[in-house]
Amino acid sequence: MTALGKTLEIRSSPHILSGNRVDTIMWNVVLALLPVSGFAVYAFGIAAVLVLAVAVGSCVLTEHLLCRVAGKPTTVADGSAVITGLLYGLTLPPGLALWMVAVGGVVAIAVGKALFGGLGQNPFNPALVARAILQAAFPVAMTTWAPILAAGRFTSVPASLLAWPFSAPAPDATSTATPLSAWKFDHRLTETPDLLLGTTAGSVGETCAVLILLGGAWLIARRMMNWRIPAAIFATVAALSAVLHAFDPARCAGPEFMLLSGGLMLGAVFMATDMVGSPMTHLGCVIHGVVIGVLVVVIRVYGGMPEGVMYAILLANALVPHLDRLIQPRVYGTKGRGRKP
Amino acid sequence: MSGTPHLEAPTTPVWPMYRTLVSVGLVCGLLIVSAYELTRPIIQRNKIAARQAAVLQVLPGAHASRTFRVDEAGAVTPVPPESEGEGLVFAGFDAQRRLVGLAIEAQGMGYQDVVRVLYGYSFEQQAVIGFRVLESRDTPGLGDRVETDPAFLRNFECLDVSLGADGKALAHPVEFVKQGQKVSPWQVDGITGATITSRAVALMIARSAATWIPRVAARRAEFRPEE
Amino acid sequence: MPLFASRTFAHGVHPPEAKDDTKGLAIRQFPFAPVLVVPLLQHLGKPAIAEVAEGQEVARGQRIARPDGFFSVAMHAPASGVVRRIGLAPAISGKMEPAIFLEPFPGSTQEVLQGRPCLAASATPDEILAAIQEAGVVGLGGAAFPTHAKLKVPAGKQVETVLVNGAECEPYLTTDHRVMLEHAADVMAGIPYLLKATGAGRAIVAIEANKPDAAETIRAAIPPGAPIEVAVLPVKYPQGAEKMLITALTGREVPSGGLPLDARVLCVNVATTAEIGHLLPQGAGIQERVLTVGGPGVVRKGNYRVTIGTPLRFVLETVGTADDLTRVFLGGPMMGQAVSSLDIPVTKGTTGVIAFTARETGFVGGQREHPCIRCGYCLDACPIFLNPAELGLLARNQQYERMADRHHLMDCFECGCCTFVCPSHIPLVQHFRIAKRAVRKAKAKTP
Amino acid sequence: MANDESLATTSPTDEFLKGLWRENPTFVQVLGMCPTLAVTNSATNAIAMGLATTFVLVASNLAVSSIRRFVPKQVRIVTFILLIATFVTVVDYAIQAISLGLHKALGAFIALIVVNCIILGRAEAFASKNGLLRSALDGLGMGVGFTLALLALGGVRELVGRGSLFGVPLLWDGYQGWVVMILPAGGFFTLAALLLFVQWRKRAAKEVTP
Amino acid sequence: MNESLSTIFVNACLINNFVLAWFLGICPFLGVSGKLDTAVRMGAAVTFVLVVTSLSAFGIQALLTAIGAPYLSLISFIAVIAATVQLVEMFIKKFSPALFRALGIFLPLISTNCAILGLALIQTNKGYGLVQGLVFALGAGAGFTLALVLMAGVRERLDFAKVPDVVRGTALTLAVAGLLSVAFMGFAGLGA
Repeated sequence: MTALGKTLEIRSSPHILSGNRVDTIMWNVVLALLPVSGFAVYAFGIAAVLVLAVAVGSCVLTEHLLCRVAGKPTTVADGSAVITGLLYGLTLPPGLALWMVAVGGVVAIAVGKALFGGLGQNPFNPALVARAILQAAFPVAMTTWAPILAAGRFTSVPASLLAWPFSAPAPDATSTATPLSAWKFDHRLTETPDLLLGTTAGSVGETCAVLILLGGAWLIARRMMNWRIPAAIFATVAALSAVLHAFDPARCAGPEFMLLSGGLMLGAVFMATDMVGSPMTHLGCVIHGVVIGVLVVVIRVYGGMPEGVMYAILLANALVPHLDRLIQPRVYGTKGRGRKP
Repeated sequence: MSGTPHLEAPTTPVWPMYRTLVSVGLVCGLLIVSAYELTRPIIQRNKIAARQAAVLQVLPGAHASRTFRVDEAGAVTPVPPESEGEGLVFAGFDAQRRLVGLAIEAQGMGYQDVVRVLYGYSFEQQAVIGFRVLESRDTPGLGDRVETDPAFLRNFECLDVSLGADGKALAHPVEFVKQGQKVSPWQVDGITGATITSRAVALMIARSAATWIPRVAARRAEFRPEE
Repeated sequence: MPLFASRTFAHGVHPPEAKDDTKGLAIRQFPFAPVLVVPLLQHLGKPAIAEVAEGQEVARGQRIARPDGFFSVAMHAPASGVVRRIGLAPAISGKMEPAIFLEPFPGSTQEVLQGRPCLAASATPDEILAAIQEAGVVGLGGAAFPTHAKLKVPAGKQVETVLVNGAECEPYLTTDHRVMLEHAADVMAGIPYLLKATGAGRAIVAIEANKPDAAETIRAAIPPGAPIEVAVLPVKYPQGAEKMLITALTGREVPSGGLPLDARVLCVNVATTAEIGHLLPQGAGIQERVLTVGGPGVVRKGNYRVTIGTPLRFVLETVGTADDLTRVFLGGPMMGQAVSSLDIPVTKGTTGVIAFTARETGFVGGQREHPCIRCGYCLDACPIFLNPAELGLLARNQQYERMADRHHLMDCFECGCCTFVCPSHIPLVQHFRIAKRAVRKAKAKTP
Repeated sequence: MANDESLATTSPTDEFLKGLWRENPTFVQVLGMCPTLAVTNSATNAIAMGLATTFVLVASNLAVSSIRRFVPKQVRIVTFILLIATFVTVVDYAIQAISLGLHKALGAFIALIVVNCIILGRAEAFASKNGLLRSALDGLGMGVGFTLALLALGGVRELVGRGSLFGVPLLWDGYQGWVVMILPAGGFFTLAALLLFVQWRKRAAKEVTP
Repeated sequence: MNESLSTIFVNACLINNFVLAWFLGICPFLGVSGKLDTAVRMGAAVTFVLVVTSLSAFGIQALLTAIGAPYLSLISFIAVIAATVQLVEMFIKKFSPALFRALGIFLPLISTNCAILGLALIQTNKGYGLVQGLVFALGAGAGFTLALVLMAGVRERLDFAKVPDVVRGTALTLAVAGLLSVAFMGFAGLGA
């Protein structure tokens, strides 16, 4: 009976685990993003491949190097850097200079995440932090949109993509308008089927609503996403834009356009639901979604910019600590919601 | 604010406090007034020079300028060059003391804050012939392209603001279109990448021209150079 | 899995049941160990007072320790033999605690010395309570709370229903299942004592849907006209927790800091009920209990009737273990306590002895702990709707007071659901235990 | 230094030097953040603001030091503020006379020198207890330290943001400026980065000489 | 100036937020944004003082224009603001000792707060009238409070985060302020 002579492990109960794992969740999100990424490659060709590769590469490399600097084991394997990189890449214009993409990748991990202590500690969504800073740093490049399904997309890339590091990209003659800017500045409405299928100009991965929803459905089915957030966003945007559209059709487009255009789908399904940056309670998630929805509509309709999803989510991120603080589950055997006084 | 005022508080008599405050106040007042009087003429001169430079810039060919005030009814009165307030227009004259046109200020909400611009109006061509940004806090590198973008500035070399048949309104209101889509002389071509600010500028000129041009167009003769 | 009833509680988790290995195995009698170690404290409350001297010979069933006050129960000799020593022995708490070391006579039989019977039909409630205390009965579901103390309804309170808890939601454990199958008559004999002692009008035997045979057996055993029902509940952990069971069956919640009595119900484990039904009519005391010996580390898994005081080493040696045994715990894997020493004896509260090998523990212990990613899984798992994520964060920063004051730390009953679902493998329950201990200590200091 | 009543045993040069690094008002004491962040979007603005502040610092330190024996405790702060406001008004007019453009670029922040904590802080903590020379040197040191800090910020922001320094293009033709650096957010980020650098240096120094 | 009141409010509150775009009131912003309840109280105190300042600045400016002494504006603003804060302090001390204990430490901070003087100067520069000035002050106060409250939430959360030691402190707070500033850029153009 040698087995019984051994020292036994002492560990607090429970002695079994569900098998939920951080890295499993993360890689599932990556998986859910694959159809969208695939469509991006189909729609924008080599340019999309390069942008996504540089985005993911720079994020992963930064994560690895920062772990090294801090003297900690690398956390690349948990997949969160890959998600950040992929999401960040999907929000970029397809013709963005690659050096800018790389700069943003470094910013995403260094400023968006490592600064606050790494995974789980960051108050803002790192991918959006990077995108917002890039938008502020290179406003022209970030609002220049290469056309979708261009003829030579599998043989050549936009010249702007290959600008020398830290040099201004050559102005792109073939740039087009996104559905949102076409509406805002030219009052031109894009057809709904185009929006659904993603055959419009826009960021690398934001155009195809159907595939984004597919990815979201996969995650919801696997219980790796809180469906209340996108649902609340969609409901709020639809309701608010329906009302505004009824009152002032010249200013606010109808709900179907507001829902399907721009980054709303990608943002609502994949960014607003980022576990780290969203509330933990169900009611909190609903409020989170409503806040984002309201901000999106307000910025799009009344603001200077055609698109506001990114800012809406970042602002909502800043509100999350308060939602988590104010909204607590009602504890069994007590009356009413919230904390004890 | 100081750490331990109460300890010696009862012992200080009131008189030294008044004495100190009054004397310091006097010295301060003296300093301020003398600085003000010393710098006022220089500042005044600088302001007038800056204004003049702007006027001459938006009115190509002008050599001198004179400030007028135009009231709502259209009455024109010459005012000193340092005047401030509503209703100012600046007439520009060439070397032969002939009227080149009027410089008019317009303002409106830009991307970040209020943008103020000055534009030149030529009676002869019935057009806007020059344009310049006076004040803008819009995004550097993006919003400030309305000051530097040659294609955009070309819009204002000859922007049609001719009056309609009744002389009470513009024949065609100034319109904003996206870059490269300008077809009529009264349209302003925007800047891709700086659509918001360029549109704001176009709109503020459109609004200003619609009020001001009909008001001053018929009173060309009243804008006379200084004697 | 057929849904027999939709009545259940909110949240909770679905761990793998792992009951198939033992649920079909009938209860078998376990041999006597060479030395039995009978701790004087096998229950919540005050230790019993030893009534025997070293060297004294005792007969099986003879009382060897008397209760010290109301929150204490009697102990009976688990075997006929000689008291070798009264001294300290390793206990589950990790400390050394007083125990009676009993050496059974070789060839000692399973015969039991009997005392004065107590019959449900004729005894008064107080007599029943006294008999239960005298029989040394405590909660056999694991908590080991003195049953007579639980059944004592304070003046002004009222009990409508007694819930007989046969849910047995912990994975691996099949003792209650077997007791219900093999000793349904004892359960039925026990229930009248409970009803009479508490003045309740009816009893419900609650059984999870994964034990349909037990439900059938119990239902068939109900005497005609008896106010007893069987309720089949969906399979979900922790269905067998008192509060969850009450909510599932009555829709009422036990107030925070209150007792089930406040919801006008009482919960008694089914094995405890069977034990009462078995012991009281004979006037005997507890000498043994049924427990599941199982887990991947055990060769001859099964449900055994084991003498109280049998050291774990003897239990495991008898059933045989795998070579790479790494962890042994008493009770189920969700709430069971890992033991550091195999010299610890089986006590009245031991529901099972489960042994894990390197494979299982590697999966649990070898996982790297990640930072909390605020996924909220734990909030969805916690059956009493706490915020384990927030509590965990506070615990890591030693904000124990805030945990108790603002986040109801003391309501946590350590069911383990939060740790079970945590994708970051944060040992939340462990944090909470430490925090609760700190809070209790601080409270004791400031009266 | 006959009239020096300070308990300090430091030399007058040290009074000047301490403001540059050891007690740098921006990086070490983290004071006067509003102008530090607001006017550093170009090196020219930064240096103009720095010089204006230095002037006010020296002048107010001198004035406070010279009247320190006559001012009753109760009205001390009021007197100091009056004096500072006076010097700021003078600077305001001076800058307007020198360059209207600069005045416009600095905006309300020249007038806001009044509420810069550094100035009142030095007047209260140093000049009201020390002689003329030491007070002047202290003001100068703090002022130069502040100017250097502003210059560091303004320099970095202008160089990265526009590729130029003092309006002179320094980087290659076609350099892509990072507009964010000139925006308010860039001020926060640059100062954060510089503070981080300072903290890291201090820590490294501590590790070398424990 | 023909800005509408709503434009003025939105502008002062969101687009040109006093703290995040104009850097006015950075010291209290960095100093008291660590805890939510102090942040809220500070925001309320500042908003109140801003409103009072706006009113008095309007009065002073009218008076100085009448007597033709514009050069005294800065010095009179300072004097009046200091007096206002004193008054507020006395008022609070008298009527709510609890509030005084909570806010008392902030009040001297407020008097040397650029946000207060800045409001007076900007309001005068822009030539706002009485009502416009009031709306401006309310917008600025609301914006200040909003920035402070958002900051406090993030900082309270970061208190328990595994922030690297080198970063902890002012640098981290500034970085978060930078991110908030970037997020607030989303409001650009709202006033138009």
